[in-house]
Amino acid sequence: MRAKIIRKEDIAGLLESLMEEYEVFAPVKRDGLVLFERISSASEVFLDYQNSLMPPKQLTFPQTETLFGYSSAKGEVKIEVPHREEKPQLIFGIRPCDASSFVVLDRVFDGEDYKDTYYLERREKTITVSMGCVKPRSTCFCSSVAGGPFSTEGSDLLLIDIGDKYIAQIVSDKGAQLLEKRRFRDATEDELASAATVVKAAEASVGPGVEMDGLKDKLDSSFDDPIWHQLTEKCLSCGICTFLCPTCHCFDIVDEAVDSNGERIRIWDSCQFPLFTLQASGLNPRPTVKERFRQRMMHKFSYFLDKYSRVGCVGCGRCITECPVNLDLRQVLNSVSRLEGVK
Amino acid sequence: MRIEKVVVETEDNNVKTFSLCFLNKEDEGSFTYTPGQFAEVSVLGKGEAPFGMASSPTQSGCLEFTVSKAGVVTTALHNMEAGGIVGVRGPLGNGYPVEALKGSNVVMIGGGFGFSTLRALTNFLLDDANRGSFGDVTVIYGARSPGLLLYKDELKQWQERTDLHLYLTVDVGDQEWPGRVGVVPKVTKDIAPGSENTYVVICGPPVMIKFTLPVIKELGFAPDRTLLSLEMRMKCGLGMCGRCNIGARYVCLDGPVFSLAELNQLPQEFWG
Amino acid sequence: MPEVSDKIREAARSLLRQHKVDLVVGFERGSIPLRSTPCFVRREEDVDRLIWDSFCENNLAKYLVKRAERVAIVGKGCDVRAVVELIKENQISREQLFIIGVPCQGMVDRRRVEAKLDGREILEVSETDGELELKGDGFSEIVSREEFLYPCCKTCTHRNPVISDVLVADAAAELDSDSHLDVAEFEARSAGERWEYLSREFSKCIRCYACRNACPLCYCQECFVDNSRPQWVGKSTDASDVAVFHIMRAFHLAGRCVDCGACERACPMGVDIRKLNRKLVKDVKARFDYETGLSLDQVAPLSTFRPDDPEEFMLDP
Amino acid sequence: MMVGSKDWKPKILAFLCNWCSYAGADLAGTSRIQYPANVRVIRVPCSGRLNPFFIIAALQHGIDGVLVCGCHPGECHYLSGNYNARRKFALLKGLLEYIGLEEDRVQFSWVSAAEGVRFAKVIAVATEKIKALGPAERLVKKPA
Repeated sequence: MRAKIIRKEDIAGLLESLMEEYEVFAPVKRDGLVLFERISSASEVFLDYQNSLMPPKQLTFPQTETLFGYSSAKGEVKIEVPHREEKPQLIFGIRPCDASSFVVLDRVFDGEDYKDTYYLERREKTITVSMGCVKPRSTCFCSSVAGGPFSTEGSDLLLIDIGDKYIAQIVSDKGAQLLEKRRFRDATEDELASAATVVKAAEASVGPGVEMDGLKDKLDSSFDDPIWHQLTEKCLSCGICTFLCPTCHCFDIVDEAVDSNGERIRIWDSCQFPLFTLQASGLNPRPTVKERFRQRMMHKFSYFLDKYSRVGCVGCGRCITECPVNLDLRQVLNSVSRLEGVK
Repeated sequence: MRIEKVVVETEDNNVKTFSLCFLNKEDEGSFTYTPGQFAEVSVLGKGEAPFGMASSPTQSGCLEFTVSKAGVVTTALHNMEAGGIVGVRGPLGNGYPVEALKGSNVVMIGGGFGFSTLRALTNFLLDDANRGSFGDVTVIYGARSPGLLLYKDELKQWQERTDLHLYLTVDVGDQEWPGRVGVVPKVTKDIAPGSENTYVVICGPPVMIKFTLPVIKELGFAPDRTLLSLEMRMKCGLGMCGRCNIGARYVCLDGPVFSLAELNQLPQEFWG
Repeated sequence: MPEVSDKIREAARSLLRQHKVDLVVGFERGSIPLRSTPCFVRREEDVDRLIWDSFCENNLAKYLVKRAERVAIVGKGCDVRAVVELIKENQISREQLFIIGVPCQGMVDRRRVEAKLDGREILEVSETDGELELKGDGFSEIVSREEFLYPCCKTCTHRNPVISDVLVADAAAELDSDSHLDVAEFEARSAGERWEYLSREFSKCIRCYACRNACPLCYCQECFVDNSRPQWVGKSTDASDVAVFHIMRAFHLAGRCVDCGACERACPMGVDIRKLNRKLVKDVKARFDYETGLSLDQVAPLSTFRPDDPEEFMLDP
Repeated sequence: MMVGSKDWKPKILAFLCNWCSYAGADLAGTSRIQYPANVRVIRVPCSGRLNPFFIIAALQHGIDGVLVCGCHPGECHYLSGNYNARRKFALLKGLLEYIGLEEDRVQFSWVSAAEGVRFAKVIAVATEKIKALGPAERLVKKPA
């Protein structure tokens, strides 16, 4: 492992210097909520957190995004694609689950057939300095979904807190370049050993989460099982689980215009909303919470595997902690896993 | 693209066919498509919506879209006239597998305005350059009433052709209607097209498909030779926005045309 | 509150055994600390899942709308007030409904409890006589239940269900009246300050519609935000559209809101949603002498009028 | 245009009940009574028909002031439309002010078919008040 040492008292200085080069986004506590925001001073950063309320997904996939503007006069139509900022962005303190969510989103937006340039341009100019989780939450289940509290997937640098200093593990070339310019010393064998201890302890503390063995087969074969009604009956069909999810990427495209002048925008949408699949004819293939919640589970834990050979969930647990009716995805999936009589 | 012509197809005024011409000639050259593919047509200020191409690529020049007035975009389109400008994003989707159909007989079963892409396929098969590559061509097409049949002039021409078996039917006839009366599944059963070396291609409202499939099965059509063109609410058309999937397959990307064999492998989630 | 849980189970068991209802809607233990969760019991053997504690925060009236079954609801004061309105609005009939009324001692605001612990995660909670014991990795703390009640529970004037078929606890002490001091205080600020405050609140909104969907009285088949013809409000996070969503959501609840706080509890972003609702609750009471969800006979204030309704707000040059 | 600019004229939208206020406006016109010309009129069947969204939509789209006029109490063509409207308006006006919209952006008044003079006066007073506020800012939807 290639790693450098950053003393905690040097973090502020590092951030200040990074801000000259990048738009730096970091966890900030505002009105009691921890959210990723653009910082203008290192003092704004709040690192004593388990995870942010919202993932920093909006930095590559904003909730509202103008695809193009248009105007029309005398049969002449003008289309204008918005100009985007050139400055690269750095996400500091992102959790490993959220960092790996970018890899999940890449699968969707960097498709074989089509590429989403709006997403990819932002993604390209994003660098992630993630903060491993010494104390995972009881609702975290990253280890179930091929991640872990110190997983490096999607990170350029991974920070491991070993007390008074961080081990900065170099994950990518981007990460290496970032440290190269700033003179940090290499980690010693001893320091690497204490990092390994921290990592091991954290990994052991992640809850059992979701039983993944055979889950996909069970999901595929239980599509019409009445259990889906029982499991989802309390669902309110709101969009919290999808909007706070780092990997949910479904969107809607709408026009905001007065007459023929305006813009076409893309906004987050949620498979939990009835309107999501409602056809103009009035037909809705997913008319109730049962179909919609099942779709969300199937999408992440079956369809995603079929299409992209990986699970579409990173185990951050936000949908568990923030669900207004405590509809716990782990319970839902484990109930399906334990179904008997289904192949 | 510029709207060249608008044809009112049905007596209730609810379905119109729009002929669209490219504003740039080079776009016309690069827009190559197969019957059964679709495109997102956009009306500035209102949004975009997906429609199957009703024209065949063998007819050069304009693209045709047959649009039933149902939502925001379709209503806006219906309010437009020749000379209006609309956006077209496409072609999207897989379209009918015309290469695979070569050498086989083709039975097309359509209902309502879902007939539009079958019309494209029919014109494709009947094209002088193509007709020899396919066996018997049969079209069974039904509408709720005679006034709701689309492409009436073209249907007349087709009736006169000897290289096409055309069966028209309506759910409810009137005094002037000389043809069959009965819903598509029943008429299909009566006609009983042979299934040997034959593909059947179905496009229409979900309820028609639902009741036609058992008939098709009875007639001996193999699931991999039974092709359906499906409809779902779509936005991006690129397999990203996440709403038109049936199982892991996206109607916009992997469809809209699926064989029954493929659909049998997927969750039964498309009838609503 | 184990004895309340027992009584709820007893009532539910007898209702299901005697086939008086097909379904009991109540609460069961949640999957994480500080949470209880809605629970649907259709078989006698599942009755023991039902519980009652300080975390039964959801308004279960939500689950009654247009239900065909005969149903029993475990209802605290605010749930039952919502039920009263739903009956009046023909969303459920009194005849198919059995109300297991729970005099309520107020529900605990899980977010404020969490905030108090400043990042230390609570792994276990136990509840005894007005106190909560919070345990986590290397700590254990006792806090007063009363101190952490939801704001709406602190101003609640109807902790006791206004109608019920059985009550499972002794009557709870009631506040005399809700004086809406918070609203009066806000009204006293300048228009600019009010706008600034609410703009900031609305800016947190992510339009997940949890507030709408958690609300027992938000049951429109198609909500105004989903209408496309006409499209009343844009769907993006544009400041004006978000404000309009909140204004109209609140207005649509004028005279219908029972101030149960379900909207605010559901909101993940901490938007001060009740700021608007409570203004309307106050005005409806002051202008039309109507308090929502108290009586099955009183006509909803916007479905009726008095010729001498005050009109001081009108321009009369 | 800048606030306070002498040339600035407020855009005012008036929803007039078909049976009384619209006829009142008509009378003002045929009687050649002078009143400010900043008002665009939308005729509605009854003040009770007015969906609060009409008012909100107007404000969102940059209208500087909205005026709603209906029949005097007791004179509604549909007997009680205006009474019901009055309750709705009372709450709506209160709510809009509460969120921080200026008090005079949205106004209501009764004008009968015989009150051409009153109609002109209502328009004049409403216009004056809205003018004093300057162009609408709050709640106006700005292009992204």
